[in-house]
Amino acid sequence: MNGKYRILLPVLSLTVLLAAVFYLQPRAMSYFGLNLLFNLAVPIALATIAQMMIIMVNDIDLSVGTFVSFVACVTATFLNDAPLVGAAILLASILAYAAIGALIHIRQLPAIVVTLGMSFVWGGLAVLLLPSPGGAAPTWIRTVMTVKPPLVPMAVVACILIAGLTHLLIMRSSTGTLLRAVGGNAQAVARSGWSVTKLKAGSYALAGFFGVLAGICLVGLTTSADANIALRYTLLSIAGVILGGGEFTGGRVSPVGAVLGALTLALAGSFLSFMRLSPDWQIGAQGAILILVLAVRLIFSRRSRKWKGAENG
Amino acid sequence: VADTADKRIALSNNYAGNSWRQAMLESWAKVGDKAVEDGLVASADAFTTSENQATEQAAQIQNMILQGYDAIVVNAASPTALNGAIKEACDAGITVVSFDGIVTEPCAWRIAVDFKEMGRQQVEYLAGRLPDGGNLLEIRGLAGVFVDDEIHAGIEQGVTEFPKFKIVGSVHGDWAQDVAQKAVAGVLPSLPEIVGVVTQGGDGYGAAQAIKAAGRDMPIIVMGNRQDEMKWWAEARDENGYETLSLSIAPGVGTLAFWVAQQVLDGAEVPKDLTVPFLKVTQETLDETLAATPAGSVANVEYSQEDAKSVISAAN
Amino acid sequence: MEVATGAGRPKPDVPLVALSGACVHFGAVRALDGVSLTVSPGECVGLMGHNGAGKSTAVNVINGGLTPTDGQVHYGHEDGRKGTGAARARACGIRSVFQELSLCPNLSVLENLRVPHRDLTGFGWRKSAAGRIAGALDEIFPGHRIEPGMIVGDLTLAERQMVEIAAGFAGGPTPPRLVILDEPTSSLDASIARQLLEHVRRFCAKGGAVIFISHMLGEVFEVASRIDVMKDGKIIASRPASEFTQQGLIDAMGHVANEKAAARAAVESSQRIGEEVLKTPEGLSARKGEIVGLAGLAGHGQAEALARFFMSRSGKLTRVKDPEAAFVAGDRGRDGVMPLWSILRNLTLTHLPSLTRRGLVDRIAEQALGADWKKRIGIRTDNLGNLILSLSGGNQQKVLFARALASSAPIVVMDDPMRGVDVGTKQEAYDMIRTEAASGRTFLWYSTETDEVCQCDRVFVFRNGQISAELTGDGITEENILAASFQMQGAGA
Amino acid sequence: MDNSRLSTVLAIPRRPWFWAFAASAIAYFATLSLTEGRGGGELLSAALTFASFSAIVGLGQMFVITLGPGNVDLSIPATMTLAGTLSLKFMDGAANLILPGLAVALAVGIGAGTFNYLLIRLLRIPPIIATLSASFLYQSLAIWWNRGLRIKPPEALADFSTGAIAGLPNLTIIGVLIALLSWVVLERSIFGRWVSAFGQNTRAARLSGIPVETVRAVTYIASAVLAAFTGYLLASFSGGAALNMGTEYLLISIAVVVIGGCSIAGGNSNVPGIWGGALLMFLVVSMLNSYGFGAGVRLIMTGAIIIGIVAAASGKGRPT
Ligand SMILES: Nc1ncnc2c1ncn2[C@@H]1O[C@H](COP(=O)(O)OP(=O)(O)OP(=O)(O)O)[C@@H](O)[C@H]1O
Ligand SMILES: Nc1ncnc2c1ncn2[C@@H]1O[C@H](COP(=O)(O)OP(=O)(O)OP(=O)(O)O)[C@@H](O)[C@H]1O
Ligand SMILES: O[C@@H]1[C@H](O)[C@H](O)CO[C@H]1O
Ligand SMILES: [Mg+2]
Ligand SMILES: [Mg+2]
Repeated sequence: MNGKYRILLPVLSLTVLLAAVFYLQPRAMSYFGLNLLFNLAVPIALATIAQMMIIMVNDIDLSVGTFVSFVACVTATFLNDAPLVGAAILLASILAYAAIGALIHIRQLPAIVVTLGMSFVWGGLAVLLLPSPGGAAPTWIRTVMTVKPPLVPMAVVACILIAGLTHLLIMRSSTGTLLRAVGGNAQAVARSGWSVTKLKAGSYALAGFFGVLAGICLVGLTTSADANIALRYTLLSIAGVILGGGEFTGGRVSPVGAVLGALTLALAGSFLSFMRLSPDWQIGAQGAILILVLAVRLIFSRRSRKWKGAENG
Repeated sequence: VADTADKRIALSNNYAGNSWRQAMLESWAKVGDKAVEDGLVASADAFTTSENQATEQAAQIQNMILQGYDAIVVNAASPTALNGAIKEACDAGITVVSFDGIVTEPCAWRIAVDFKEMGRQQVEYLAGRLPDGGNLLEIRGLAGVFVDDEIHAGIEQGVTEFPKFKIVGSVHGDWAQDVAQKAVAGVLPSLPEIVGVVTQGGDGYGAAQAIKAAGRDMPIIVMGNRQDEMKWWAEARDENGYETLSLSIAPGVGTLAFWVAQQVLDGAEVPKDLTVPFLKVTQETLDETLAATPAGSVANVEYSQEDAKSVISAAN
Repeated sequence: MEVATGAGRPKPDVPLVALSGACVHFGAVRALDGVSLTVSPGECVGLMGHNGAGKSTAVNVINGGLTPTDGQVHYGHEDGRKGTGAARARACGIRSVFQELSLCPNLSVLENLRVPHRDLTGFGWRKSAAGRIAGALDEIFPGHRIEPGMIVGDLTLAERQMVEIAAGFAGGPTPPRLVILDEPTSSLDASIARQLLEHVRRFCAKGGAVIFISHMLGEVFEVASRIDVMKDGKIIASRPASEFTQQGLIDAMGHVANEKAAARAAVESSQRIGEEVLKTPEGLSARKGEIVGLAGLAGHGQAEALARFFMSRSGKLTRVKDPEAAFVAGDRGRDGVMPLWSILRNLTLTHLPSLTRRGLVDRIAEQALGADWKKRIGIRTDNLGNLILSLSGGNQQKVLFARALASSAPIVVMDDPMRGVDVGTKQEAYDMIRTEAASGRTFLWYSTETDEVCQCDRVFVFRNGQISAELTGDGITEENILAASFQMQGAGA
Repeated sequence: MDNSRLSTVLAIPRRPWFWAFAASAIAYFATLSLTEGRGGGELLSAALTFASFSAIVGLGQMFVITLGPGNVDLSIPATMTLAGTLSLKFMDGAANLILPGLAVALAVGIGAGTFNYLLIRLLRIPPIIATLSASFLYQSLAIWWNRGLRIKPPEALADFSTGAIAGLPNLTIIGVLIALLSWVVLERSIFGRWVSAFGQNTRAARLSGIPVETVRAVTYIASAVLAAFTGYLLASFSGGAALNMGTEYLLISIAVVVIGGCSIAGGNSNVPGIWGGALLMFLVVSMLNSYGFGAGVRLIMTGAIIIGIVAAASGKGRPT
């Protein structure tokens, strides 16, 4: 897919889905409605950005979901009761992410395995922290997540901010360019004397950072946590990156697309709710709508398929 | 015609992947459809999320707010993680009734089963059967989930009460026969003689299979309410006089929640916390219960509007 | 373009880089076996040698990418300091353009400059990057159509090569003083290659130095002030270019190559060519036993036409045992090599279905096939069980060649297959193609070398994705091909 | 002669599958040390039995993962459930329908595999998402078909799946046979070459004349068929199909492939390692349960072991 058109797909699918939702449920077309539709998409968008940081360097992170759950547990316990300890734990977990990135590169390990292993580790830590659901959101994050800005609801403002800032960071800054270069041709980066290990550690740390933000935001919305709270984010975040025009290899990612992808996925669920299907088929319909939304990619890739597409690949 | 004829009630369900939940959905549909037919409510729609996830369910509840339901009946993925969404629903003037997986948000009603007591009674029953006590194997549910923690706490309490018992092994069976079977098979070889197995339901048959495969003497396995567990029990009884007890929550409790919601909408004075007894099947009632349970399903009790009224008045 | 000038410039007799007795061993392979070499400002050193002679390895030692197992590398810093290592090499203005392209296809042209140009940071870095790369492109390849904002993946192979060369010469805080070009013209067509050669001459005239590696004798003679010949990891001759003749150079490299005049069909083409065996919608056609060339400027649709044809005639399960067509890739890494496999497995891949009984591979027959082709095409390895990536670029290319020729396909599609193949091997390959054609095989041959195209029986010249001319017999001349490549372009502009 | 035998022995720890088996052995003896060696036979037999399920689905997953980056089959659990549900309902306990029931299960596998492939091929959906989405459909189909009722397998089938020949569980024999077959296919057959080539460089594979689309289709179908077969066996073994019966096999199937030393980047796979990984996944959990660790510690240790093994087995310079 050509870079220029990459962003069209997520924009289009979000628009179509939003139109369908507004048609089915006109009440959604309001300040209140938009916030309800999208506020739970904010942590998903952050988790998707985290996943994107990893996919950007040709790896994949199967531990995003349990990591966000772990962060949520820390937020609802330590960050609330002893903010300094909580912050230190979260900082350490970002460093752990960086260390994993470095380990993966130095030992040439498959990221999918290491992150699969880490998903057990984060999950175990979360269960140790909160064997039973509970804890409480720190008030400041509760305030942030329920703030009511004028004109546009919090959820929309937050998504625009996330998309804009990560776009600057990844697509425009010189450091972001270097990180994407690692995904495009790590050997070339190494030949120019950069430490690919440090760069990979850097993008993993960024992933950890956005994972932490996702967990904190999530607790801000749900008011408490449990060890399994965000398991689904792993697959949602992968789907979001792809839906947003990203590719698994080659450092081709789009932060704006990733945020739009996350919003689209969140909206797909609402769309189904508003359809009122028989319970037997509700689960299947979620699969069907994922398929449908992704199939739209076809329209865009048809154009550049065959030799041309491969030639440019 | 009641005052609730134009009211719409929705069921928010977080999981449909086992026979208990399927029975729950079926009871809901049966009772709900009938209520709509009778003109008692305008609609009783059921919604299920694809995976057992609080975040997904929170979004689902937010959608229900948008759809303008008058009451939401919820079996929650987490007692606390939905509180944000539930609060929003209450603020929008919606009645929220939780059951089975209850929520802690104060604005919602809770129809709770005393899971802790359910755990404690298992040990109590074993103490009655085995005055000398002995070693127990505990099969737990899904780690990190409220129900698992509660039943486990009850069992611990029971063991403190009856100190002749000792829990020598504990595994997670995730409320699934095949998972329980695998976990028990793995831990059994390193365990000493076991006299009893305390469970959470949905795992008794798997435990029995694993113990049989290991060639051990069959301990007293406290059963849940799945038909295969009870059928195995009946067969063992016929063969060698096997005796045990089944403790569980009936999936039909969802219908009780439905009626409670209807009553709240109707303006009835309903306390926020209601308790329902758990379903108990004994040696005596086994055949009767088994006969009433379809093959492969779950022992069940459905509730009527009258039942709901009497539960409410008992609590008042 | 800034080139080191003025006060800081070392005296011409202070070498930019000096290797003395450098050795590099990869296991048992002695890739470099005591190489001593110096490059001084103003020099253009032509580095020649057969495939696997150690040229690329020498490059990697010079730019600090490889530390020699024995011997020394010294850099002459502008202020006279000396030192070793990759960082020092960069600080001394040593730049490399690698044989295997090293751009990031996902980044734009200007973003790619960020990788080698480490100083590009902070606000406005994009602007200065765009300025640097556009300046270098304009200076080296006037008339190019590359924008700094274009995504590299969307460029043609030739354009990518141009970007990489431009990045090598682009100015910056440490201007280039020695630029190493490892087979820079292998995917450029003649006119662009000419622009490069001219630039190299200008660059050296202004006091820069270049190491120019190529298998094209003509090019080397055109630019090199000195020619070093490598053989089996040693420099066996190092003399001013003027003291070599073409034949003398070939002899020095150790090849007994036939004179080009003898190249023309051993078997008279009229005897060998039979009925038409292929015709494509865009107008390509070929007959049995015919060698059909695809010519024109790089990136004008030749590769696409070949691929379309090949894709339409292959990939069916029912025909794997007797394929209609076989493919020889030019872009090895992308289109040819299976990087985790041995040489043998890479070689037999296309023919393998015919070595299969009831789904199981006959491994003895496979070994035999491999041994046969190793001999026929002279793959420089002691063991076909070695990984393909342990071979030099040119030797990998030979394996891909053998992969296609070993199959029974009556049509062989070649996508610039001689890229990076040394002179001697090329001659052997030409012979082989002619022999195979004589026995009835048809070749579709895209090449960026006019010499090669001129050996064909019929030539289709491409321009803007279409066939602009069909040349046959005596009509196949360099002039006609160039005319057809440019003709309409001139009219259109 | 002696020397070469010695070097063969010395090379064993460098085999990618070595660490999985070594770690399994450690877990096994660590468990038995609790009982001074009693119960060793029981534990081994349980491990062999339950590892069979993981090994069979793991082999299918291995074929898919070998296809290269992005290829993974997330529909394995749902396919297991659907095949188990449909075939058990079809047999409805009748002994004479055991083989037709097997055919039903395998047909479900072929159907699911084909559907997965078509999503990937026709709609160009990345496999990871295509198979996940498809799995929701299969799950719904299973719910709709019999609403999660647990129907008992025919007696003879239940006996067979829990039985043993000469002490070796029948399931293990089946699992080992499938592994042998997979080994032959991957190492000796042309299809194995093609899968490996596909995984290393799909484009180059296509250009070498390999029918890549056939290869991909067959691979995804094979994975689904193996999952369906496992669903049939598991449902028979555990007394009926349950809607959630495949859940744990999602992570397990991937874990055994990677623990077993299969290069996740594709193009390289390792059959014995699958069995090593399958045994390990069972024995580790058993060991941690036996030592009485809670769920949290157990999860952390499982993760640490996975990472440890991969770091030990597949570091730089691993033989290919
Ligand atoms: N130019 C190319 N080089 C290498 N691989 C390619 C190229 N074009 C397509 N492929 C890959 O080869 C495979 C088969 O492509 P091919 O064009 O043979 O399919 P096809 O059956 O003709 O396609 P369709 O039916 O969609 O037109 C696909 O996996 C595709 O990604
Ligand atoms: N990483 C490596 N591992 C093992 N052997 C290597 C490696 N790199 C190079 N070699 C070997 O070193 C020798 C020199 O290779 P080199 O790439 O320098 O040749 P070259 O002269 O550049 O050849 P060509 O003209 O084909 O590019 C070859 O025999 C090659 O097989
Ligand atoms: O999911 C169900 C219910 O939540 C119940 O509380 C116990 O059995 C589980 O299987
Ligand atoms: Mg070279
Ligand atoms: Mg050329």
